[in-house]
Amino acid sequence: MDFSDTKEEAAFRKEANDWLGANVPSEEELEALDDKGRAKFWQKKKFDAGWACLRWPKEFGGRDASAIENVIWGQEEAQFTTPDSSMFQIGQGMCGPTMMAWATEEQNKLYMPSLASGEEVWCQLFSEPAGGSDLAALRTRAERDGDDWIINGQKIWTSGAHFSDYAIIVLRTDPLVPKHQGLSYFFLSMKTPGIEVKPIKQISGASNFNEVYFTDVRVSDAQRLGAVGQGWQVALTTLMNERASIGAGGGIGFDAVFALAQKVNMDDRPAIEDAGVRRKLADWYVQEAGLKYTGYRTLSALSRGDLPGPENSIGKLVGAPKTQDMASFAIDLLEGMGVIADSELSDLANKFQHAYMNSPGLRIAGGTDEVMANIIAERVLGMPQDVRVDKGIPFNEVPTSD
Amino acid sequence: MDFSDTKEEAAFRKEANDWLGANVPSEEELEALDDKGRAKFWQKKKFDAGWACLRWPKEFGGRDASAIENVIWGQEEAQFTTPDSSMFQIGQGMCGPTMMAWATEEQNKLYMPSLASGEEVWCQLFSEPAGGSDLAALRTRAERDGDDWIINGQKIWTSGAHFSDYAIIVLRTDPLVPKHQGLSYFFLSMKTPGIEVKPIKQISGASNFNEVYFTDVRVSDAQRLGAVGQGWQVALTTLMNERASIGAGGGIGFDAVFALAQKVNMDDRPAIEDAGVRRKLADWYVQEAGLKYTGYRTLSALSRGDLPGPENSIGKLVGAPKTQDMASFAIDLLEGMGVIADSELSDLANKFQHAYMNSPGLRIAGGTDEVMANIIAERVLGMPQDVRVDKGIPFNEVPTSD
Amino acid sequence: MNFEFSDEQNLLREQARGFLGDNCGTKVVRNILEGDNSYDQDLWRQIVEMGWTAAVIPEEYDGLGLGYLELSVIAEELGRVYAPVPFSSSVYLASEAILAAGSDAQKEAWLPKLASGNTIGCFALVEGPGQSSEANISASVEGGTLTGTKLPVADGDIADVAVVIAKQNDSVSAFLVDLTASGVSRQAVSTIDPTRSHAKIEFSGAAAELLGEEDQGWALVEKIYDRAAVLFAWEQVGGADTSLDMAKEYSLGRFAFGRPIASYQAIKHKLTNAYVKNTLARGNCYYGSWALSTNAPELPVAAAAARVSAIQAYHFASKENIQTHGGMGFTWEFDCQFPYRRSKLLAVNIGSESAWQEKLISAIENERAA
Amino acid sequence: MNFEFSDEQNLLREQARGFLGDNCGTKVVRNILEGDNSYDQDLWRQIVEMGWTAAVIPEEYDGLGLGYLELSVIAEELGRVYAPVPFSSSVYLASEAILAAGSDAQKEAWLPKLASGNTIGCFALVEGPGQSSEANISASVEGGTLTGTKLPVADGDIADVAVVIAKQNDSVSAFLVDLTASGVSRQAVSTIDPTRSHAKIEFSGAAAELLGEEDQGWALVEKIYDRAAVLFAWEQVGGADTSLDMAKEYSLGRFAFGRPIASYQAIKHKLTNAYVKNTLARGNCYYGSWALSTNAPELPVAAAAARVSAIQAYHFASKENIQTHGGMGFTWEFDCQFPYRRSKLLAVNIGSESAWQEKLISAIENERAA
Repeated sequence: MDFSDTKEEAAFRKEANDWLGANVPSEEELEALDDKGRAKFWQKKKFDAGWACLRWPKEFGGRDASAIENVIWGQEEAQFTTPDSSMFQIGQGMCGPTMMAWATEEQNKLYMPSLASGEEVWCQLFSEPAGGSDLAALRTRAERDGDDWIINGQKIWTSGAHFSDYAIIVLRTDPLVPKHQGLSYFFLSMKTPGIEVKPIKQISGASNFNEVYFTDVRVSDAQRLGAVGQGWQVALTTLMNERASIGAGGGIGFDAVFALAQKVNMDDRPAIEDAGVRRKLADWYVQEAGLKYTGYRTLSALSRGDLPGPENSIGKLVGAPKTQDMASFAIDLLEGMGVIADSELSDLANKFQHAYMNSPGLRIAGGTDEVMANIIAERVLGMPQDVRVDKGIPFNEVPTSD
Repeated sequence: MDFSDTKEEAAFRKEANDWLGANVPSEEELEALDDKGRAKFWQKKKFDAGWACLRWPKEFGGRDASAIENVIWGQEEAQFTTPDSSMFQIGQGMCGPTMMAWATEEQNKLYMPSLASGEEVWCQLFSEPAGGSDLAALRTRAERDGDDWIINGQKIWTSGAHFSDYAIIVLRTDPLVPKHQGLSYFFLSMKTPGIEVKPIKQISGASNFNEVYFTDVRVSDAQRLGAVGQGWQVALTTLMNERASIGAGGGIGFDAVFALAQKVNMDDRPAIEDAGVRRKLADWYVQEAGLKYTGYRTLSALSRGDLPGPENSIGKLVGAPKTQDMASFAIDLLEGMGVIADSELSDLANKFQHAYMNSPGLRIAGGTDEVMANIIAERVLGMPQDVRVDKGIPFNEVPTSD
Repeated sequence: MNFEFSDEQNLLREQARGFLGDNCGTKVVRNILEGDNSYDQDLWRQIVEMGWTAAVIPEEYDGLGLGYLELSVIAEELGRVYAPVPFSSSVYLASEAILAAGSDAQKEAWLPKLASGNTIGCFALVEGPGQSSEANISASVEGGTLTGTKLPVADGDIADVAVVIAKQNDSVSAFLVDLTASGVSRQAVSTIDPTRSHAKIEFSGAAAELLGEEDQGWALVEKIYDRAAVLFAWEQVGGADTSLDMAKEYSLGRFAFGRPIASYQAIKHKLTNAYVKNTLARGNCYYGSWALSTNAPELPVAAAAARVSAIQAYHFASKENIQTHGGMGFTWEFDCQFPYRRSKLLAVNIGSESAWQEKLISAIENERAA
Repeated sequence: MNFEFSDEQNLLREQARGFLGDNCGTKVVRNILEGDNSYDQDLWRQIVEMGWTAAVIPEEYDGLGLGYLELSVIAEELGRVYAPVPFSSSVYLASEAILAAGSDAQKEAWLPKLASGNTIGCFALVEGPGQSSEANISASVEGGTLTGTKLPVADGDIADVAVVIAKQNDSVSAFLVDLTASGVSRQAVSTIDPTRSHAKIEFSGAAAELLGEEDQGWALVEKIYDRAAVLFAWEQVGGADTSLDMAKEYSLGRFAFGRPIASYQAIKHKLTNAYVKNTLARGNCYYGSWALSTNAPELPVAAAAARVSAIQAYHFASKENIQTHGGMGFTWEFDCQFPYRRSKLLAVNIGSESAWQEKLISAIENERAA
């Protein structure tokens, strides 16, 4: 048990760090650019030097790197102040791997390098209003028309739809067979006529997601991934990559609440001296530390060449409610001032309020607490699925609310 | 909103209190008797004066009293030190009401007075090893033989079976129809040949329950309650009375832990000065107070003549885990001494350890936490039952582990 | 034993619920959330016309002379719809403080106006982050004028008169300050729940009149907070019940895997948990109202128990209501945000859960030492 | 990055698990629960023969000179089967105290005997209810003899030698006391977990030899407790995993309403919760073992985090294991009682959850102040 790199890992780390030291863009280089422009500038620079999408094959714009090298690169990049690259996360983290698993080599050679370079951005069109946790209950139809398919319906919770160039999409091509059997999977240009994107405003005030409406949208059958009716299997490729990329949820942690407790008073003493506050902080600390060292164990597995399992789901399951609890408690520590949402009046309250309003979404997006608990029970502990009353029933006969 | 009795209630309370004051047995009267003898002596005395089973009809040994009069009697009796009557609880609380709802008038005239007087004790034979929360999955068979039925099988979790004279019992008379339809309900003498009672030792060391084995036990068809196949409906009468008589579970409460926290030290000060201890105590206090005042609301309903609803289930659902949590915490407050189970060495630890070892049973007996939560969700909130895969399936074709 | 509201009180509840159902739907609340108004003036006018602001003010001061059980009923119903009005500040805090500590002249001067709703009152204690205490009050009165800053003051931008807690001659006292007079500058501030207005008030030589005896300011805070805690708790229980109802209704209509999500144990047990917390909080509120309405010595314990359990119930119900709704729950368009915001606001107004847990145990210690 | 046990350590784990599976089944534990023996002497002899008592003792004192990662592996496996032996007292506490503070002569006198298992050690600190502290030690040494009562002392009736914390010249120091010599009277006491022996020891003029420097007794307690906390935590995580495994196996085989109870969300989410707690505790234990094995300055934080999370995990898993079993779970005949009893015993030996939460935050404050 030690935290040191192997010799090979250390050499790779040095190479990465050296390149970063010499190439991280300065504020002057970036100042004319907006956030998206900065992200694209930095991504292109990394791509040109072979530091984009490290795990991908070189022929598709990657580096053929190992999982642990990818982690090391991430650790090193995090040491520097670089433009926020989260706009590429879904495309490079989920769409790319699915394409590489299911598209033709020609298609991948055509589309993957510009995805890796950041020149083109991709999004994922899975969720639907009637679906929710029951993802496969999606209804958006694709009907065959010669060499094309005609799409009608609505997707929801699509991150980045408004600035994406391409999308992957799962569609119902046969409503007369059971749920999972009537789906097919495509990729398409977001510029295709008939696609309309509308942002969704969240209770936090931000709009991280969109609704996407399809009216007679035409997509070529050549852009189908997998066979007709095989859409669910293709979607599983995407989802496996989703779970790998979901974190514990941003927001606030032990350090922030600990620091706050040192600053504010409770009963005329710093709140950190209150035993009740200390107990709560201790519980949160052990959760965070437990997640951190569980993460180290995952890295050890990567370092050995193993793949991380579904036990990674605990990060989100623990982290999201913890963020909500800590935010709520921090607001309480501020007492009356906890309500102030004006950062000029209270620089203390603002970040906790943001976390308070943002955390309900963390507990839901990418799989609710309840779905994550099911996943762990079924895939880690090996417990059986709940009874499925929709099993084997033609999709159009499954009971719904409407 | 006031806590006073109505004029009628006050008069009744005075009558009860006067009688109790004049008739509660002295220690001298009781000293020759064992616990069971004391219980029977006191019950007979109450019965002779018309203070037994107050809500029952007079002709069956009761008083024809109202629900609120019954509560007032209980409150007044609790003011005095009287022999523990819990050995009659199941018989008088559950068996009697079921008999009076389903048996013939002759049978009730024959059996009920001696049940009310405590001369005869009854028990309830429902649960089985394979049943658990799924009570109706019971397997003990009764097969018709002329005017009799022959019983073979095993019951479990029977309180008081070893000192009972009679029992009520649900039996499977037809395994070829769906679960609830193949049951019939009987009463029988516990002295019937072929009945064997074995105590079950619990982890607390006590033996409050028994296993009861049936080998070719013969019961007359005249002792059937309800029609053949109607056993489940009869059982529901019993169970409705069970829920009304389940309390929050004995054991320790706020007062005990508060007192302990005043006695033991934490960080060289009384533990009660520790803010963390105070927060925990506050949470338990509000739970107990909330239950208490919810109980007052139920009494108000009784006083108005209404019946209490299933919302009473929250007493057990809240009380049992709270007892476990408080016991565990109290042992922690004692620190190293918390492990000592020798009352001569530590009068403090003993009751908390008893509660710690007893509380797992409180969370299970009479309906697990999970079953109570289902009951509230379904009967109070009106949410649907879970999917029943055994619905409509012949009992002998329902999947089981063996 | 009668631990229920009377028929008349239940009739009042029906009227209140009907009125608020007609006049304080979520559209009304949303208008305040999204618009520029600090509160709904139409709704306030109607509430005044119903006599709610006058409910517990004695008839000699043009009030209705009703009891605190009636006010509890009103509080629960206002909480149920998260009414965007300055009711709690004006009625539970300012009017109560004047009733409790005011001279005859002060009562005559202010109570009829507060009863009529022409004047809105507020309570100015907090001066920044952390727990307020007798020791950390900075605002001070000298020669009858007040200097200092109060932040935040609930409804401070709406109110005409404030009860201000400040120092004078090195001890803490309460003062009445006409907020429309000179020496007062105020600014509405944005909060986590924009449907209830809050302000920063700067006093620079504002005329301040002693309310109650000198050096009794902190005792008045504790007394008024104990009384207000019961009424806040009713608002919280009302909101918690709305949250549970919303979650239940949604779960019955939302299907996943071919059946309503209300049939899954994860949802059933979650909502049972909310039901249990709400029921326990309600039980404590009943006792709190009894203690409040009878001026019972048990009020400090009863109020703290009601407040602690109501904070916990509302927090749980409002957050798990969003969770039950899934993705739609955290959209701006849905109404789940209202109770979630309001639960947090009510949880820190007049002191947080930790502060009231501490008050509860201290009150129990006092009760048992007596 | 290598945050896993080595192949050799995993081999040791396999051997330990196989050995304990063969020799420490629940029948062995039940024999101690129901019989008159304080511990399983056969099992102890075999454990000694495997060299586990000698594991971390340096070779110069006839030990194996292995590291604390190896000892962590052994601790987890012993905890997994709730082994009824005085391992923790003799190895994590007594041997560690002598290793940390003993003079060369003391080490030579005791460590070979402790390594060989011929001598069993124990640690005598507690003197009654509540938190032990430097201020509330009453046992005292004067002129080389010890007077006072220690209650409870884990394995105090089994052990041959005790490390005793006592006062001398108004300060607290540690002492070595031969329990087989005169002036020692001891009595086994019944506890919540009879599978681990505890005693009351009365010292009346027993010969006591200073261990370490005078006035450094409390510092030694804190040092040894930090080290032992990691190993206790591993025992707890082992037991928590056993509890989860038992619950899972039972739920898969137990049918209700025509399907395994393992298919109900109430059970699935309960066991997921246990899995999450166990996994987090295990993560903290890894870090604790790293800090222990490298004498890292992070040990106080790492040990407290491991201890707190392991206490919580074992408590939850052992009680919900009973709950998952339903009625059978609380029968004497079933094995669910073993982890439930042991979890409580381990939770209060060497300091409770609250005490370690406090230690954790204090250690974090120290770390950040440095």
